[in-house]
Amino acid sequence: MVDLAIGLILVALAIGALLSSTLFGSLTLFFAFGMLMAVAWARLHAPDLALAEAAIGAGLTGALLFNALNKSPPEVIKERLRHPLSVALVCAAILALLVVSLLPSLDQVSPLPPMVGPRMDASGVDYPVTAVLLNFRGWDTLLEIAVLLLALLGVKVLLPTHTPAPQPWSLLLGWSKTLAPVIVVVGGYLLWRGSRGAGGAFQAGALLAAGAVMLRLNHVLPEIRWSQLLLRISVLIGLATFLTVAIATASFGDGWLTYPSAYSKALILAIETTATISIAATLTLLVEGEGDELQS
Amino acid sequence: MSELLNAVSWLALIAGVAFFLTGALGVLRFPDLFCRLHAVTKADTTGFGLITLGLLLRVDSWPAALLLVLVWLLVMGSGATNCQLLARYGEGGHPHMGEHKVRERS
Amino acid sequence: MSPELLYLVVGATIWAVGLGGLLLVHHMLRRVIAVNLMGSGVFLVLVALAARSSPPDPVLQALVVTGLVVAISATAFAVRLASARAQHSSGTPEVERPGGDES
Amino acid sequence: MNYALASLAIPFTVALLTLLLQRRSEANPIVPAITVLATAVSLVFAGLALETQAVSGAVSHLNVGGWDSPLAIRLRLTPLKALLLGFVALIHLLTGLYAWRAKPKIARDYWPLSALLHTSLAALILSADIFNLYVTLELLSLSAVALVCLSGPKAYTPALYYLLLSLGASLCYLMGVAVIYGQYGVLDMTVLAGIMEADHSTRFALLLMTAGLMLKGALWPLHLWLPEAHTYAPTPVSALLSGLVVKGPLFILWQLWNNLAPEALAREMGPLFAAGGVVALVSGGWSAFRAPFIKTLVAYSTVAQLGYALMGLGLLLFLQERIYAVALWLFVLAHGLAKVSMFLAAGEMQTLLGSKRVTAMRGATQTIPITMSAFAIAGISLIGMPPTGGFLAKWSLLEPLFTQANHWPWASGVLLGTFVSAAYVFRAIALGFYQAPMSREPRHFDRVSQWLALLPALLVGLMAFAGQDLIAWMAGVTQT
Repeated sequence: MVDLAIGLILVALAIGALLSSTLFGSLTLFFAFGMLMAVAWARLHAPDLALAEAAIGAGLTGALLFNALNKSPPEVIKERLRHPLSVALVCAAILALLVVSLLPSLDQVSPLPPMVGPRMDASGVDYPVTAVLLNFRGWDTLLEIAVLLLALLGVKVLLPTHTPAPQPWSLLLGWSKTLAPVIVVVGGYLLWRGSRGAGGAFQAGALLAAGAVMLRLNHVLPEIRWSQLLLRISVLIGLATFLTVAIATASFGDGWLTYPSAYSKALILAIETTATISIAATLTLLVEGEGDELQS
Repeated sequence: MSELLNAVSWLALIAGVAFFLTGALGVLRFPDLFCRLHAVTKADTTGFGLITLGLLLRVDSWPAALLLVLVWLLVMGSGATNCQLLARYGEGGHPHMGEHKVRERS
Repeated sequence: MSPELLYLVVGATIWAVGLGGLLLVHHMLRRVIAVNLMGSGVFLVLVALAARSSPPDPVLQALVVTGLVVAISATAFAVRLASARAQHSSGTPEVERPGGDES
Repeated sequence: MNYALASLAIPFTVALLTLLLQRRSEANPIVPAITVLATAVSLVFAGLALETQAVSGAVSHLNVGGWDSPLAIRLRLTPLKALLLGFVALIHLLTGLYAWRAKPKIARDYWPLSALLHTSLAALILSADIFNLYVTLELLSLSAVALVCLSGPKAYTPALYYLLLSLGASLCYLMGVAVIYGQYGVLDMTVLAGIMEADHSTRFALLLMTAGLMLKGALWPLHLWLPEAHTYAPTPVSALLSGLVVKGPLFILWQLWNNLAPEALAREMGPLFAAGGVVALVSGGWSAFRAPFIKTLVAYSTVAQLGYALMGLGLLLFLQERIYAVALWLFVLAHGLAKVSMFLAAGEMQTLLGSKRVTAMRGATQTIPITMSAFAIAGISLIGMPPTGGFLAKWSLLEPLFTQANHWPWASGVLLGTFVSAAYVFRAIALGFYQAPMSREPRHFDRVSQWLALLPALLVGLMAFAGQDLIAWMAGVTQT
């Protein structure tokens, strides 16, 4: 019953976010969609994803979109949607075909989950999702941190867009100052807990980025510029560590990304901590990077 | 003993949900920004407090209880700040807040 | 009506809504939202499939965490590009030129 | 396999290095030098990988992380993949050299981005895991969009369309992956190839993935984003985009339908691809013929020429004969080199003649002979005239069609395509032989960058001299 309610509200929010009359309305509906999505992940026994969705999907995407709303001119012309009926029919047909082709897979069972169990102790961590993320499918994660870096490089190329930053207000200043240490502690806890339970580099990085974005909005964050070596190192360190581990295991060890079993826990921890730092730095610059913080 | 606790926690949960409903009703019905903010913040915070109380009675381990209280404190703090922020910047400060929609010819 | 089936159908619906939105909607920020909705739809389908086995399939959950980070980086780039375009191109209204861009 | 991984890792590390390196002045050449050197070294490693693979003819696998097969991501190296790695490195080397010498100084951010583009292409070619291909596709399109944005605000609109459409396309592809994983529970291609049957959900999943890949590869019905993105991008970037970026999704499409899909589905899909190819040839050619600007002409010709690749793929699937695979991959190589040379020449013309319009090419043979010859040789190879690689590809596509009588519609489609591409190429080349308008001030042009634009065209010409044994060698390479 609860799932039915969540599902219906999710679909309603999705349609509302697209078709709502004002841009501000659609952004708010999309923000609510993100929050409810986190609840849906929790309902589907995916705590990792609920954390990630809440921090990334609802938090940072919301900040990004509302920030962009500031900069973009008000929606001037709202043309009637182009031949909406035909596109809607096509999508409905695709949806029907998709559901029909997805149905048989409900009673299939995938051979992969039983394979994860016995290999857990050799993977260096106790929580299966982190083991898959950083060990069994580590190549995906490496490329994915590269995707994050690429997005930052793309934003670096764009001309700076000046945002009318409102003057920070004493209450907000006070609140963000009290909240900052809590975020750092919770972020660290999430990172450490990654090897035993739900949590890990991405959730911790996203949380730290959210904290940094809040501090930067209140001009509390110290002046950061791309020309500072420290910022560049903190952005690149995650990918650089992962890549050096990959190259080292390929040349000295016994294969690309094959961690020697004695050091696998230490290696994974090193990779995860550096990845958290670089994810936090990259996401902060992505959401709030302006002018000389990005331009070299 | 646990029977009584169970009943009290159910009571608290139901009251909490009732408060949330009134808060939502307030947002829909009230005319301008300040009334709505008032409704949302007041009703939802008390509702949330009651729900946390209801859950506290059910939870069995101490760390979980402490976590719940921490969550409650954080939500209380952020709820109040957001309300003040919206009140301060919401009214005149923002062209996009929905009221100043540019005349759209559809 | 097992929860997996429900979330499978809901995920597919959100994906289709996002696809339709991407083709229909004009404003750039709404298109970014449409792409995000498509992403959330696919991830919902993946996690519904993961919930088939009793301890949920960790491989699929790892895939979706990877997908989420890819989605946030792509969305961030798209949103920043949209606002840079809005500010730096000579204030063209938010409706794209008649040249059309859909498939 | 280690050579291939080295050819992937070198541009990756150099990209990170150049990002870390903060240069004082705009002009100092450390970053371009390092990147071009890294591309050259990676080309050498790709050549070594090709040499070991082609000699042994074996297919070498590597399960990343040492775990056993369906769980781990598998990297697969076949002679064809080694050849493509070398091709990617060669094209990057040529465009890198040109970008280093090009007169309108290329932005500093070009170098790390082009190295990351090189890395994402190498990762895409090596991977044999359908979800890993999704991540490499994202990497590819993000770096391509970032490169397009290099040329300033005028490129933001096409770049944004390109980004949004390619994100939508990747998510269509990912939904296809979700359906396949739901059905078979495995992501590894080689394992999947064995257990896939031709039921309706597999067909729908493959169609979804094909739609996503066709949009990313700008194949005929879903190509509308390409002309603007390539026209507004800086010259070396449009060369990279046309020569390489659209070939990545094509490679996955080939793997999908050739190795993965069951025979019945592939045979069904063949005629659709072939018909789409013919329509792409004609419609792309027609818009190229009418294009007012040089770069738009070259961009539309990319859309047209991809029609050949689509036909090669369609006929390969429909008639199940190996020669069409040879035609497909010979075409990809010849088109890559010719297109890079044509785009570099077009860029040179724009800067030297001072105008974007095709009419400005009037009398180009007298004013800028080297660039004009680069444009002409590349054009000839696109049409498929004898002394070029393009002719080899077209000949290995046409020759089997001539032998069987009942394939006359496909043969006539190819000839129609040749006619249309001849029309739009000669329209531009003919202008070059007019009398150049008189101009008083002496024109001295930078010879080196013109020669660099000519270099890929000469390589395409050299391919022709290899002739028959190149086709035979390619037949061996595309075996798997």
